[in-house]
Amino acid sequence: MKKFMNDAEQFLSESLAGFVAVHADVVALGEGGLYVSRAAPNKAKVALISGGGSGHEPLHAGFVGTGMLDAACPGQVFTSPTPDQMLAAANAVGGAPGVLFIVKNYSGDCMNFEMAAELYEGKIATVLVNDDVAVEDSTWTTGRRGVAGTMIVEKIVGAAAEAGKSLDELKALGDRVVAATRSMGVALTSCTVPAAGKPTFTLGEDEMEMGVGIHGEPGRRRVKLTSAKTIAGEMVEAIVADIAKSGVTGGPIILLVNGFGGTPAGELYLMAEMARTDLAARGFTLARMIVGNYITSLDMAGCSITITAVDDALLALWDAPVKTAGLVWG
Amino acid sequence: MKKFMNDAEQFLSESLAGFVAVHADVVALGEGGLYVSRAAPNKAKVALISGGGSGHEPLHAGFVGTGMLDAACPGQVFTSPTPDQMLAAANAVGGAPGVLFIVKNYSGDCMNFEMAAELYEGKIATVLVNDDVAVEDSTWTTGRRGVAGTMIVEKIVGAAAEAGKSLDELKALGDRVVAATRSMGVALTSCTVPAAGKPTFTLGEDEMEMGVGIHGEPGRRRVKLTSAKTIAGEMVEAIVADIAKSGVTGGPIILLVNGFGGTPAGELYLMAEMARTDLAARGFTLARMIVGNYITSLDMAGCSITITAVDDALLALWDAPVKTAGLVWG
Amino acid sequence: MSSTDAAQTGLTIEALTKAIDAVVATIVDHASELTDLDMAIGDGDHGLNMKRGFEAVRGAAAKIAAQTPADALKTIGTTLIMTVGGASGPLYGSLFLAMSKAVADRPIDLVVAAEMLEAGIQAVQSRGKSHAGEKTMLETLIPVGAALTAAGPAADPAALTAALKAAAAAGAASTVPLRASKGRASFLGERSIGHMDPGARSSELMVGAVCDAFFAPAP
Amino acid sequence: MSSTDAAQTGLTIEALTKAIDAVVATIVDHASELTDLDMAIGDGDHGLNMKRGFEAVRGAAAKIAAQTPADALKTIGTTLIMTVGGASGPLYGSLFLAMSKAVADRPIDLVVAAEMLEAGIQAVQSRGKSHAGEKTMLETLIPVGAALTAAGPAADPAALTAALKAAAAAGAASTVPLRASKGRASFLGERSIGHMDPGARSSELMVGAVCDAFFAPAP
Ligand SMILES: Nc1ncnc2c1ncn2[C@@H]1O[C@H](COP(=O)(O)OP(=O)(O)O)[C@@H](O)[C@H]1O
Ligand SMILES: Nc1ncnc2c1ncn2[C@@H]1O[C@H](COP(=O)(O)OP(=O)(O)O)[C@@H](O)[C@H]1O
Ligand SMILES: [Mg+2]
Ligand SMILES: [Mg+2]
Ligand SMILES: [Mg+2]
Ligand SMILES: [Mg+2]
Repeated sequence: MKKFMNDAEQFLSESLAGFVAVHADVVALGEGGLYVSRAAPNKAKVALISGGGSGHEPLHAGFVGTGMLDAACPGQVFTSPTPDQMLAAANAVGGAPGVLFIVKNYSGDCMNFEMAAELYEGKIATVLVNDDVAVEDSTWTTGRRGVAGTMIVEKIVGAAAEAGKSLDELKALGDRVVAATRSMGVALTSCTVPAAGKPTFTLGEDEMEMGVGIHGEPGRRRVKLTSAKTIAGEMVEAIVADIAKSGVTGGPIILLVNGFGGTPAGELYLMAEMARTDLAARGFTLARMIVGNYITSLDMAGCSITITAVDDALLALWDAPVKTAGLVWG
Repeated sequence: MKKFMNDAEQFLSESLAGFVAVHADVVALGEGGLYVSRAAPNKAKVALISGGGSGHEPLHAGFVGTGMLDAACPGQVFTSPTPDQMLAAANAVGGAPGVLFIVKNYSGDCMNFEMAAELYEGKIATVLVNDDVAVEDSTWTTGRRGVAGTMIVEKIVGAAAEAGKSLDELKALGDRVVAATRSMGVALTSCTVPAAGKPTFTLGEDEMEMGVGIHGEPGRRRVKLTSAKTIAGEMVEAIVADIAKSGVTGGPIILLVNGFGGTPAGELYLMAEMARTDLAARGFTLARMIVGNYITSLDMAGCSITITAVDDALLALWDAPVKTAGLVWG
Repeated sequence: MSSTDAAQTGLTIEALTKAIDAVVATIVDHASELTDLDMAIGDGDHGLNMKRGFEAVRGAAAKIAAQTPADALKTIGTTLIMTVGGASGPLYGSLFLAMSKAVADRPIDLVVAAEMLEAGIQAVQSRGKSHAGEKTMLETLIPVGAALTAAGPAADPAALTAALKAAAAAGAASTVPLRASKGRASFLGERSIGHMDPGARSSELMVGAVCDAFFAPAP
Repeated sequence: MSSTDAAQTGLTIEALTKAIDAVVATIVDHASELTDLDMAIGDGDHGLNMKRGFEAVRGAAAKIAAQTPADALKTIGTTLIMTVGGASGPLYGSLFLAMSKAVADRPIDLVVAAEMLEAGIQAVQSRGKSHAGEKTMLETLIPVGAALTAAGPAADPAALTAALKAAAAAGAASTVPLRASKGRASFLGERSIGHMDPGARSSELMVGAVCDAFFAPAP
């Protein structure tokens, strides 16, 4: 394992210390390091709180700030945070308008956030993100995984929260964005969890994992590495086929091409070019595009493609100003 | 080689096509794909033009936009651009106030920009960036290499150009920022040039290259991988020892911890924490800190540490608004 | 304690402390096995999660030593919830919290212990929205609960230990051919078949350690 | 052409075209060798740069065929400058541009050719701010220039070819023990010693191909 670290036990706290020091104008570390909140919390609005296992930076702490989250709870690497973290965060940033949890759909995350919600004494609601089309949604599964689409949900709902929307409105908006969002990922290499010290899985020199999860979970199938155009085409096909079931077969979308941490920008833009031209040929309008490392899997080489079907109202929320460590505009 | 690409010949043009499509609000592709310019050029100010081999994204095209560069010329991967590119860019974005080239100190880059400067018919000057302390500056060398400090030079000079400074003032400012900037890099893995198809160098499972260049050039020495604290300490020591020769032994600095492309944010922030505490203990004031993949080396795992000694005037220029694909604030 | 002691005076805090030590030791010993199992069909953190959680429980030993068994179980549950994370944290946490609640001020004999375990299993099921046959820790816990209930108030310690361990081992082994429909492994579909569930294995380890601590003849 | 032809009628565009083809062929053939040399002490692109540049020169073949030799050399120089990039692009580009300029409307015999090459080498030195002994392409070019000058107006083709090739080979080989003080390899300091300079090798290849094209007896 080749990583910049001192020891695995301290990896998270030392990394977090660097993060809050570098972004002290935007974020602050909560008591006991249980959560990261805005440097200047605003209890007059609904508080958006997310969190999950670490190793996906900038998600979630990198999306804390004006126009997006109010707090984020970092779990151990790839392990959901514990209820006391979310409870402390909710008590710190939640006010009368209530608290909205944004949770990626994994058993662990769901249960831990659920316990926190049971313990929290104020108004609370939860939006579950489940955008990964790689996993079929059947009686066999606990539903689809939540992956890169989470950033889009956090951005859009964050803008609406900043605009003073009510908890009910935000919950409904979040559910609507989730319903309009689909993702699929592909890995060229495994990631290595610091505490594990060895790669989570192994791929041959000419293999890739199509449909990989953001923790290195196996995907749909292991296949031979092929051209960027073919890879992007297969991902777009899966996404488009899935969203078609909900009646979306074209129209304006946000396209997110997300790197998993080990893939350089040059390759991500190339994949964006492949996805963009493919989607355009299928009748989608590329209303907005965003490319970069936003929801990573430690040092995994690979990327995901996400689309969210939008209308003018959602686009206005997407375009609204945001000032976080990981996303800045407006 | 595991990369998202179609074929090596098309890598650059397809990636660039994605880049300009995604950032069409900020940049436009020049005629024949020779350069990337601002979407809305402003000939009433001095035009800042940079460029160099590709594979360092977001440098340089990602720094084209308000408050930073006016145009960037992307060469082939790790190969300096050709004079016709810089000439076309200068003719496109240069006006009466003149053109300033910002060039990293490599023989190839120097000669190609020099030929372009000879051919350009308007007012022109050049700032050479040579911030890499890994390479000793002796009679044996062509001076130090230009590496991650280039971003700081482009940002500060870009802000001054936006404020209407003259070509002479900007040239003097650029030289001053270069003189105040030092960097050092370390690689945990090699990079792989798409057209070469194999890693540029090979490191053992427990080795790192201390003092590596941004093209995978060998550094000071190949050593055993050690703790982040020790690695950051050695880099900081080299930087501090070098800048001390110019009389700087403390005071306010900008700290840049730059990822080489294959290292995830969590590790970069951890390195930032190590560098920050080390520098603070040595009497430096961390006036500004910035962490991320800004000057990359394709998929190389590793990072560099850069410091620039600043005063209030330089800080104000650093803080001035910038709107590019790779850097946004204010 | 022996089962006779338990029947007469109830579970003591000393016996519980000894059991905690045994569980911590076995979890620490088997952490990398649990992690490997989780790498195959999950995300490879189960061993680390359990180790972190039970080391925290051991860290609370002084506090626990001064508590009643019921309060001690509550401390264990809360500690696990606050340190394990992932899916197993809330589940094992809920198990111990529910067991604590089920004591209801009674001395803990084998009958009460069986009631407690059934309550704990019930809590896992409601927290996990899960039931037998979904390739989870419940594959181990449910047959162990049934075996303890079936043993009755005056079971022979050696026979009970054997019965509980056998139920646990069979339960964990039964997960291998199952297709997961809960937890992270469910995302794998058919590919989850052929691997042992890490949570079922950690439950087996815990059951074994507790049996040995409670019922093994003092050395 | 034979050296006798050259002395009488000067270099023809046909001969130059044949030489271009030979250079392109040898550069393409040796691209990966050049890249490997550049990987050892540079950034591993010299073979790719040269291949891209000379393929572009071949692409300009139709244009070149309609030009005078002097203009053809200018086209070659400009094409290299616009396509090679890196350090070698401006240097080889300057070499050919200066050679073109040195023709000065004269027929190109061996004496003029020697003058041209010396002018080209001079241009490389001023563009590169470099001189002999710095472990660059000049290690090859300078002795080749000297050998051509020494050969005089009526050299025997076979002997001249042998002399120029020997000078080129010795020049390239001489770079191995040198420590680089120009170009990317200079950053390596001591570690540049023991490797052949890629530019010196590409110059050797070009000299060999040109000799063969000009002086080899027609098949
Ligand atoms: N809904 C559920 N009901 C019961 N047990 C579950 C459920 N979900 C997961 N588990 C158990 O949790 C174990 C995984 O725990 P762990 O690896 O610590 O958490 P995570 O899956 O979040 O990484 C599984 O092996 C399984 O036994
Ligand atoms: N200043 C110089 N003078 C003469 N030759 C040089 C100089 N700098 C570099 N070279 C030559 O250029 C060659 C490298 O070319 P190339 O690899 O194409 O460019 P780069 O070094 O920019 O990647 C070196 O091997 C050397 O022969
Ligand atoms: Mg987990
Ligand atoms: Mg080069
Ligand atoms: Mg797990
Ligand atoms: Mg080179």
